Amino acid sequence: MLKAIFSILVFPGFLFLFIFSFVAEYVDRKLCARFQNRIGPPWFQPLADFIKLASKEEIIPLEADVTVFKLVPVFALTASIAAILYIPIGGERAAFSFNGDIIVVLYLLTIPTIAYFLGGWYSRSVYSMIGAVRSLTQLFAYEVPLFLCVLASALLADTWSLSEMANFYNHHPGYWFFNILGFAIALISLLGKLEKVPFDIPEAETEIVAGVFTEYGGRLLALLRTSLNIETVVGASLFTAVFLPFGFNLHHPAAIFLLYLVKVFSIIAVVTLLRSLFARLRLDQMINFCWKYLAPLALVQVVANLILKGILPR
Amino acid sequence: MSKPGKMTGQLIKSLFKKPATINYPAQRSGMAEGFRGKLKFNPKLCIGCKLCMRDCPSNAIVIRKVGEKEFEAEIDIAKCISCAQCVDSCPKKALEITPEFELANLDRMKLKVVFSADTGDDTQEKT
Amino acid sequence: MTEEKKIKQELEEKFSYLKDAIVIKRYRRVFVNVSLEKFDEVFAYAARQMHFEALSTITGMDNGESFTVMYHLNRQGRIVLNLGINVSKNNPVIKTVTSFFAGADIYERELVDLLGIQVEGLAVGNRYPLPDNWPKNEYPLRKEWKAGASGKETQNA
Amino acid sequence: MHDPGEVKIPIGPQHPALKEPESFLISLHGEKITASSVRLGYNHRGIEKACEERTYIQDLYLIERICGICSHSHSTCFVQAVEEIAGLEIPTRARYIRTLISELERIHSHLLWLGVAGHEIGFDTLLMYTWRDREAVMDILALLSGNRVNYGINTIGGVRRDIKPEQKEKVLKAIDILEERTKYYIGLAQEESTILERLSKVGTVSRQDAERLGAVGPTARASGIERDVRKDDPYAAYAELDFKVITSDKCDVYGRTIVRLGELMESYSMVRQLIQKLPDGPITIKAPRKIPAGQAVSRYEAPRGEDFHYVRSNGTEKPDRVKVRAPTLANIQAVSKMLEDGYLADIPIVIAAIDPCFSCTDRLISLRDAEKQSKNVVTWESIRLKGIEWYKKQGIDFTILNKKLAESF
Repeated sequence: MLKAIFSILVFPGFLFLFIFSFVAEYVDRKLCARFQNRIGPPWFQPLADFIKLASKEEIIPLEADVTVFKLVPVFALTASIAAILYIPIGGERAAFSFNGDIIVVLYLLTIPTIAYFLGGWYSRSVYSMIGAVRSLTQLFAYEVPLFLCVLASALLADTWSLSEMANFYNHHPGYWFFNILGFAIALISLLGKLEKVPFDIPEAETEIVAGVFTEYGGRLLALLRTSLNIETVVGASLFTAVFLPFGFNLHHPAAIFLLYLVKVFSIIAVVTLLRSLFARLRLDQMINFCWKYLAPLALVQVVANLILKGILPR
Repeated sequence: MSKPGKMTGQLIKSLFKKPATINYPAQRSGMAEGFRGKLKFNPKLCIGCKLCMRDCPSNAIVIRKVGEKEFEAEIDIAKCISCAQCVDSCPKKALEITPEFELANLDRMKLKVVFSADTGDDTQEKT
Repeated sequence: MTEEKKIKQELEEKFSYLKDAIVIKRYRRVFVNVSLEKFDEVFAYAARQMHFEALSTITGMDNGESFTVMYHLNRQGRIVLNLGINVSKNNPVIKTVTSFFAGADIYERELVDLLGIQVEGLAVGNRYPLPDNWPKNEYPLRKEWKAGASGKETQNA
Repeated sequence: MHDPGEVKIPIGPQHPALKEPESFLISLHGEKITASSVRLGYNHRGIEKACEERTYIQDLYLIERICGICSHSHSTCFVQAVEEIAGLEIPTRARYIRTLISELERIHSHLLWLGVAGHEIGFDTLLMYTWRDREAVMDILALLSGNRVNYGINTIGGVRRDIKPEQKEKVLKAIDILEERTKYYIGLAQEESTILERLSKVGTVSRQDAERLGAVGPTARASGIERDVRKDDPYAAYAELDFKVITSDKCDVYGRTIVRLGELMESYSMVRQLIQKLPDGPITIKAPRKIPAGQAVSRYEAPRGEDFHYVRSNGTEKPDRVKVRAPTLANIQAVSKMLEDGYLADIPIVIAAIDPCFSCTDRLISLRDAEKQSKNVVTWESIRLKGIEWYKKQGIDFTILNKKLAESF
């Protein structure tokens, strides 16, 4: 019982993620700045932003649904924190696991998007509403290739549990390499999930101000931003478990954890590079791209893994 | 023709380059010689013709007579647009432009600067 | 013969009443004064037959007793033909030229707002450039108008 | 929402896509634009009226501040008209310096535009790079004129600052760097797929429509209209320079990008020619304070298109009428056409593609009494105090920090 509470509140739950997300945001912003030949923010900038927002007055639009409006950031935050509990980060085993937790994690990671949609919709502002519709439309485009790629990896391991998957790949070193195509596709889909350029359509600043976040301010916005950062970290953690499952047999637990951090920051670095490389696509172009290229390629990965499963020694 | 991620090379190179930005106000880049910033007044040369007052597009300068052939100048930095027309208009070159440009102040009243008739030193007007 | 002189000759031949009204200020600048009644035919001829295919802008001026409205046309971006008409200040009404130049719309709205010249045939639309709550019968570009009282009202509203 | 199919969305007067207040009301069906209307005038400052109440010398600086980016365009256009009325023939060296500054200004404006265009399509990296490179030309302008914008180089009868030989070297050096960078951007615009996706076939306006709606400058040239005041009605030193008018028949935003990038390359070559040919001699001739009665029309190819000034004088120190038609006013009417059948996502870039400058567009009107006090008006000071009060209630006190900050300056 005590261990469970510790996992939820301290590690790998709330406190760990909270701090980690600030670090992740800093790495992302600093790297982006360096890519753009700027100095970038000092190390405490994400924390300073958080404190500044948290100390600001909350302003709720007159026509907004107050309950939903206030609950949305909490929903988004809790869902992403809950997801990390099933992802193995300090070794083969996650804090909790059961057969089928992959599906749970994927759906827990969908909840923030749905929450953003609700928040935007009930803000009753045109920009928020358009942003809400856009985020939902986009959800249907990137979710399919993302799920297919994660499932392809699970198919090869022949399990529905993330912890067992890690175990499988650990005992079959090199097998993770077969998922490299899936990894690439999943990374691109992740940009859509995290609403980053070129898929930052739901919060496209120059078009619809800030999309679903337009009406948010103060503490609520601080929570929303944190939940987005935590989503980044959790998404990257999921990828380390699904697509980069190696090195779990290192002798020292600290070494394993360090390796995990390296993996997560590498994924964040790639995401940052991608987001500084492109112009934002239009919604129709994004959907076209996802269905025309990403989804079929993800299917190729699934079929390939089904065949590989038959050929490769288990 | 179409290549996604055309800028990749440039971005990676930038990682190892010195940033183009500087950490203001710890570092300052300074301004080119001849930059038009704050005005400087030389009371010894002023003959009180007030041509500068007539030509100033924003009425930022006032020349006052304080004694026999003695003049002081009051410049409202909030109004001054640093065009330096007064410098051109002055027949005796009593006005000069300096490259000092960090003139912001938290108090609007402190933006009124008086150049004394004796020394030409500037003091913020007390009101 | 220069192009400017040709334009002058052509206009004088076509409209005898323009005999003394055409001035070539310098190369590429032709100024013409037309009476309000004859303006339509001269303008139509210049725009259609003489191929002055672009309207740079319309300038409205207050002469004290009357208004001058000047249409600045140009041909292939080269020669500028300035057609000026005088309009009485008591009843300032002109006709729209949007049928010749769709882009004239906004220039005519400017005349309406700033000088109070009525433009017949101008389509309903947003006003330009004054705010919607600008008081009636206040025309800032008229000489007798002084900034002050009327400005405050709109700022507070 | 009663009709789920249609949404009316305001773009402006305050909107991140617009750098200046102007309002577009867009009706949307899903992501598709069904109707649009524009309301201008938010930036109306009364400059035309104010000009009538100031002397020519003062007007020069007022006109220069119509717009920050094309300040030299407006002041040159105005000063040309005044000189024409006064019958002043300015020295050749002054003409060359004016032209040099105007081409440097074009470089600065087009690079700025490229960055803004990048930002509008979400390509912030492009914004950062182009603006970094733009610093080169800004430094040159500061060196030559004494300011980064609002150069104040013009005066009635010539220019105010001369160019020294060592400054020429610096200009040429900066131009070399900029040329190399611009070549890179041309390559980027032609090859980067997301840029192509976002710019091609967006905001099209056919040649006929552009002509009918009176488009000018790069907007017109990108629709295949070969029109450029520098060629058609040469002023300053343009008659003695060798340059091409860049056009494109793409008619879309991509065409406008290519035209501007091409013009940058032409500008570099022009700057080199000007530096090379710069004649010796005086830079100014004496101008009278009172300008004789008369009228003049002056045209100038600003970075955004044809700038048009009409000046009428009445023999006093002050002009009788100054009319300014900025290029954006001519182009804004084509925007509605460009937005037809477009997507919501294209609005920012379509509006940005004419390189709008609304400050230029809305010039005139009323100087308001700044001292006015009214119960309804909340002053900045009272807002500040309210803010401090609110934070104190939350237990946060910035006063000590503020004091320290104030002391450190």
